[in-house]
Amino acid sequence: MSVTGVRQVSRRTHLLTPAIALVLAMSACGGGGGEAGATNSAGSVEGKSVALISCGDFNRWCQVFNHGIMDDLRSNGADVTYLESQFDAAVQSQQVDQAISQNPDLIILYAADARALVPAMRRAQQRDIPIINVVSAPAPEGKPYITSSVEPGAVELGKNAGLNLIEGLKEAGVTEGNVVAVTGTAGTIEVPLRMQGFMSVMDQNPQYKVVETQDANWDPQKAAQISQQLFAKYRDKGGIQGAFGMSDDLANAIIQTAKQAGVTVGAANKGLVVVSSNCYKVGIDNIEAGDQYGTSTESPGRYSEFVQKWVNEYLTKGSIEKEIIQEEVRITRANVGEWKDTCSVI
Amino acid sequence: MTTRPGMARLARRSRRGGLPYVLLVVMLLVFVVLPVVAGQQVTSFNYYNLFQVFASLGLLSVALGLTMIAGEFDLSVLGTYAFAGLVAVKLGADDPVVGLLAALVLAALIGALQGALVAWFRLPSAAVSLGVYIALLGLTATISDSKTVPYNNLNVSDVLDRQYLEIFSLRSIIAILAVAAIAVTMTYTRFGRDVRAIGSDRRASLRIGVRVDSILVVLFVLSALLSALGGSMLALSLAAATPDPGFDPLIFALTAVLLGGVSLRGGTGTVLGIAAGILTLSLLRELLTVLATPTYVSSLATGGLLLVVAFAAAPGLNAWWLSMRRPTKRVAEPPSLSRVG
Amino acid sequence: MSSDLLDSEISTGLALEVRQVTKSYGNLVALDDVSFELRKGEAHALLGHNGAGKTTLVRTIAGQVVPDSGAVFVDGALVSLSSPRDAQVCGIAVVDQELTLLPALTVAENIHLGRRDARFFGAATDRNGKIASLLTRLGLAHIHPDTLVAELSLAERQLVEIARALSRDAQILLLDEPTATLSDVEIQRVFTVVRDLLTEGRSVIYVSHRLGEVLDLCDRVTVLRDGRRKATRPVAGMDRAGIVRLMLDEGAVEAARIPRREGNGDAPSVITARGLAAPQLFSLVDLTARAGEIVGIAGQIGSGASSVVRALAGLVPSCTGEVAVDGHPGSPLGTPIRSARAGIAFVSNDRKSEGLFLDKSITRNLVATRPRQTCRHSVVSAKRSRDLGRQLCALVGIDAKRAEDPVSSLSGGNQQKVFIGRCLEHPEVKVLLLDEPTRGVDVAGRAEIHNLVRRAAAGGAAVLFVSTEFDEVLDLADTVVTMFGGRVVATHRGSDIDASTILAETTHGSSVRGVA
Amino acid sequence: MTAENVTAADPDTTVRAPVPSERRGPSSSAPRMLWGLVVLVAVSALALTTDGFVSVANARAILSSVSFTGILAVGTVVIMLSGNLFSLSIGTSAAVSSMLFLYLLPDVGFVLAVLLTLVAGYATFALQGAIVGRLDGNAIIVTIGAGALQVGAVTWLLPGSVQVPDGVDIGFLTRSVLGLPFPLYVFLAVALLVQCWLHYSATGRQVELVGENKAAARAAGLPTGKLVTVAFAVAGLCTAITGILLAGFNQNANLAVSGTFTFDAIAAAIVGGSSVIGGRGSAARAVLGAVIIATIANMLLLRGFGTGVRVLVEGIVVVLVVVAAQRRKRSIA
Repeated sequence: MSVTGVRQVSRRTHLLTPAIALVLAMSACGGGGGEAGATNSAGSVEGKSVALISCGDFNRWCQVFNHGIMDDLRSNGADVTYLESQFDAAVQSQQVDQAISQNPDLIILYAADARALVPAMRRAQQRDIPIINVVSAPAPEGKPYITSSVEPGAVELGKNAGLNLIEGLKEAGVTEGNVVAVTGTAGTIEVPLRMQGFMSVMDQNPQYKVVETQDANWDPQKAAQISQQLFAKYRDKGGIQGAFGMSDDLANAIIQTAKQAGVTVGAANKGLVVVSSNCYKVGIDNIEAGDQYGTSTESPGRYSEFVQKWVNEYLTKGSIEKEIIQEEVRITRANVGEWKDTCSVI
Repeated sequence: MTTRPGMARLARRSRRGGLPYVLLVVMLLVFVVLPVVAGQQVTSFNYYNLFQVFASLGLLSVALGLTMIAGEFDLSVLGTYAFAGLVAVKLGADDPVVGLLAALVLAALIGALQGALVAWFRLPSAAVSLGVYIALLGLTATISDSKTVPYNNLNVSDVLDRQYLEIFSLRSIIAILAVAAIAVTMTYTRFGRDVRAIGSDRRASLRIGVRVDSILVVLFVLSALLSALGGSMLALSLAAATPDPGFDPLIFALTAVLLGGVSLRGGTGTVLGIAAGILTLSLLRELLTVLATPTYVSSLATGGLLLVVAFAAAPGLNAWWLSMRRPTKRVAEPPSLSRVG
Repeated sequence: MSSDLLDSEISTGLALEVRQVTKSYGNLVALDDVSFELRKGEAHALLGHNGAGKTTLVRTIAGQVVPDSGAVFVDGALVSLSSPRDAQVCGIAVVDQELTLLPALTVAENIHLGRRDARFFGAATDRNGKIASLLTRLGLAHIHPDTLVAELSLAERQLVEIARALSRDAQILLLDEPTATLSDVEIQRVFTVVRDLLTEGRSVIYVSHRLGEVLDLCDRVTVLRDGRRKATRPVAGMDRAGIVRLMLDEGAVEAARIPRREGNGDAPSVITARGLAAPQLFSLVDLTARAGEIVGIAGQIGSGASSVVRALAGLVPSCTGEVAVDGHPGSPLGTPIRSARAGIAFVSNDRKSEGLFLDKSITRNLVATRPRQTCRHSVVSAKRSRDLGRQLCALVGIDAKRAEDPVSSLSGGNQQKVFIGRCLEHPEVKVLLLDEPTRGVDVAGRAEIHNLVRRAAAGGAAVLFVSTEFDEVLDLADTVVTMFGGRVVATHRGSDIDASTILAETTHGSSVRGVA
Repeated sequence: MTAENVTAADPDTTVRAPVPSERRGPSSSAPRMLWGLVVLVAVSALALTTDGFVSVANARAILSSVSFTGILAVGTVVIMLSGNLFSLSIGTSAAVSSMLFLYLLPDVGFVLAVLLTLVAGYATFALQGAIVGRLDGNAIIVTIGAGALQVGAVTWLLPGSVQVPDGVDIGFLTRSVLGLPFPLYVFLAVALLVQCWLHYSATGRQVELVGENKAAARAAGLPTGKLVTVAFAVAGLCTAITGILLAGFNQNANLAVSGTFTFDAIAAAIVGGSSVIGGRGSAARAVLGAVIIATIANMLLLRGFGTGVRVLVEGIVVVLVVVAAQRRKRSIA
């Protein structure tokens, strides 16, 4: 099932002219790709070739994000090669090599594993092919090899969760208490960043103690099992007053199991305060229902537009900042209406 | 007529199990022709890529195929693949060769342990190896703390993956040599012959005097070594060891092995056939890449291939077909008896 | 492994000596204090029908069975044959009764397989042409050593099996039914090669049911009966009848038999088969059995008899022809389900792998095919099962208190009774097929099983059974059908049966082709 | 795939030595249950020394966490019982069922969506069972292939993630009833039903026979193909039920929810003490196995071990149980 698909976004009508030109150009290069540098000429997006290496359509988040970028580039006349994979670093490494062999003007890379892609990024840099890193922050070792990194505000997402949690706890009338964090895959780059943001807020509010941080691997079932057991564990130790589920799925798992365990949920009910740090429909529903206190704005659509903007900027101007981070907004019951549409795609 | 030249031998062999090679040639033709028709470009890079896949998933496939030839099914190769990568990166920090050797040694131990369990306790290998696979994933996650472990010497990656002769790399050359060595062992040595004998009919082999138990242990060791070689070279090449490779590599390996003409019941199939199967499957995936098909096509193709092979190789297919052909004038079937059967 | 102490006591003229070997399986004594001597340069026939202990003795010598007591000497030295490899070390090469060739390997590989002295490299090739010349001598010049065994015919495979044993350069050659699937010409070729070995001073143990071959090839003959050595005689001066007399119980030869029922000629024919044929197994087989009739099909291994009942049970999908059960005509049954629906029950010759559910209770085994009898409103009733299980236990003569014990806790004979008991008192069974109903069963058990079979017939079922033991056929059958080489030789009804006719027909196919 | 118990002796003439009958209980399944109990006791001993383990709340937490894996383990046991190892795509199929259910929900309503999902699960598995049972196809390859096909088809035909439609409340699928979550009741009900089916229906009892000795079942005229098909189909029903409950729990569905279900379910089925090679097993043992694994995981969590250690221990327990089960078998033979 390992998926290595390239999707040529150009419709068949578009195929003929630019594609044949590209084919001719590439056959002239003989596939070696090393000798001819990328055409970095500034100007328009029109006619530029871009390789998008990202997670595949099997994942709804990726689907929205990727297709947003491709549709935009295509409408501006660029030629996009779409290389999908299912979070498989080995496949992605080959896809980068594949892209290099076609000598594109730009590679947009969402690395499944930032560290495992470092050698591939280095090979791209050696051929002067620019890479814009997206979604997850680059590994420190990889930073020298990328042109720019356009990221969601991972630290801010965590910070927002912390702020929401403190606000919620105060609203619930909790003066001091236990907080647990159920996270995504700890091995990835962005999870520690979000935790860093979260902890920076929590550290300033020592009356609320983060007693457990557990890795649920972004898996709601794991989150459910963990939280069930944590509720049991802390039942006689003052209970759990606040919980941070890193994604809305994880937060939902916590809410469901809390209800099953007979724990009151919702700040308004003076119950458990649950917060999250992205932007799924289930989170919005839970906020509206009063079960979840808040979340943040990590929406694939919004972030896709952000990336589009900077990719276009790069393709037209030839350079952008080395690190561009999206501003993230807190979502709570107060402003949930504004974000409902943005956050309902998943 | 007694001693024939090698080529003639090869010809005889391939005539017997020629399907994998035919498939490969057909696939190669399709791979050359179809993209041109569709207005796409196949470059030498695509062939380089083919062998890069061979160096990781290919070795894993041969590892899986070896035990299947002997009639066993070893799920744990996938665990060894991940574990060896971690060991190579962790212990090879100063010298990649040390890391590689450490990975191979540990893998050999795991293989020996598992082979001993399967052979001497007569355990069903699918179940044992499932347990070992889960345990290895856990061990890998524990050692790495579920995090990707980086390997700081990027030059190793460069050396391993630098292109030679346009389409090869050091990594793929090592893999090809390893597979060639195994192929020679399986074709021309007593060991290889005994492995096929065991897979073909274990009871008869025992009666004739084949040392079934020790051969199984050695075989599991070899299988573990191959998957460890693939996994550790991949980790060095990526300059990182990922704790969980997912289940996809095993699906690739299984499909490649079956395309390579290895029977599900054991006893048949050759390493060369498996190699052909690997290349065929890699070509197919590369073709789908070049033709820009959506991801699900790859899933559908793999699933379809597996089911077709499972169907075509099913031992009961012939009997079923024969019984389907004449359901006509069935023998007396009083309605009252229908529940018996 | 060898002991020099005993050297002096042993006559040096013996290639192999088996001394006072005893082996029993549970209650069944397979070998009872049996001794056997093989001289150098001698071809020694080992005779006796199934159950006589022949197979166990052969397996003891081949290192496949370790006896309970007794000793084996090879070339005067005491040896321990605890594995096939040990036998090889002692210079014993075996052609097994069952084919042990591996179809997925080439001829050369098969011949080398298991050799202790095989080199690590080049183990699969015919380095100095030895194999090719051996094949040529056996009339297989057309077969290249690199051919896959899967591509060979049954007879060719048998010859390769023999070639393997010959290639071992062994001092003692143990040939167990090597010719069951061979034609006369092929047999003569094998004999030529074997005679060459004999003149080189090597020895051959020859096991066969074909007395003509024994007379033709062998110097001496040892006959086993009921696990004991009956006699060892030189072949010279003996004729076939003499050997038959040795093999048969004197009583059986003289007093003919128990009065046989003539078979009710008016009873309706329950099962009729016409023109049954299956490639490589049998052809042109016609059979019929009436209600209450017991038909015995006599035939040696390879005669196709066993395959015929398997075909009727639906286990030979490639079978063609016509079968009618209860007067309903149709094609052969094709699948066991169809056979079962038609009212045919089958008792296989292999109760372990094709018969019983060994881990399950005796009751579960007895009621396995009786959902209608054990269900109430399509729910399995524990009480009904239990009652039925007890009732059937009583019927087959097993203590009803053990009804819930696993069937694996029973002796072989009792297991066989459970197997047959599954088909008894079964309202839906009209035809009972049995393949070697008393294999591996002791004498007492045999009689009980025969009674069960008679009881099934008395209950109105048509019974067809296959046996390679003519004693059993004579004891049990109302009608005897003899088979040889995949064809029916003759059908004998009622009193028109005698032992020597059956022996002749099943060992030579006298009315099919000439005696070898 | 199974290492055949090869002996040089001829199976026809080798007669099993009689085993004294007093060593056996009235039911031959007793020793295995005993083995399960031994494990349980050993685990309990460790558990008693774990801080916070012995509490009603923790027991409830363990029970609450077994439902999904448990139902899949029941399905896996049925497949194992029929002598066909296990499905290596049961988790994927559960995720696919979950997506299908939510996809159908807005158009056809709850009841019909449940029914259609059950039918789809039944049919998908029955098809695999037919290839395995009627043609003797290899279960591992068939199930992996079917899994890949399902992933492909779902990615192709359905959106990557399916939401609970607005205005539809399926929250009751996950609510607490009398202090325990609804899925737990479903799990126990499924286990009970399957147990009854295996024990009180002619078909269920015959599935067990096929699993123990397919050749014998075939020769006896049992419809082996149909029985294996039905066994797979029952597993398909279990999978579909899991999918529906998952949809209720997650309030959305995508392929990623399959998580580690496949291996967890197989591990639970094996650890429960059902025979991997068929013929012996029950839904009750699946419950036992799921609870044992959840208990171990819980204990390790309370003792502060990470996910890796939990998985490692799970794997080791699986190997130990497989070895122990086989040793016991050999000692009888």
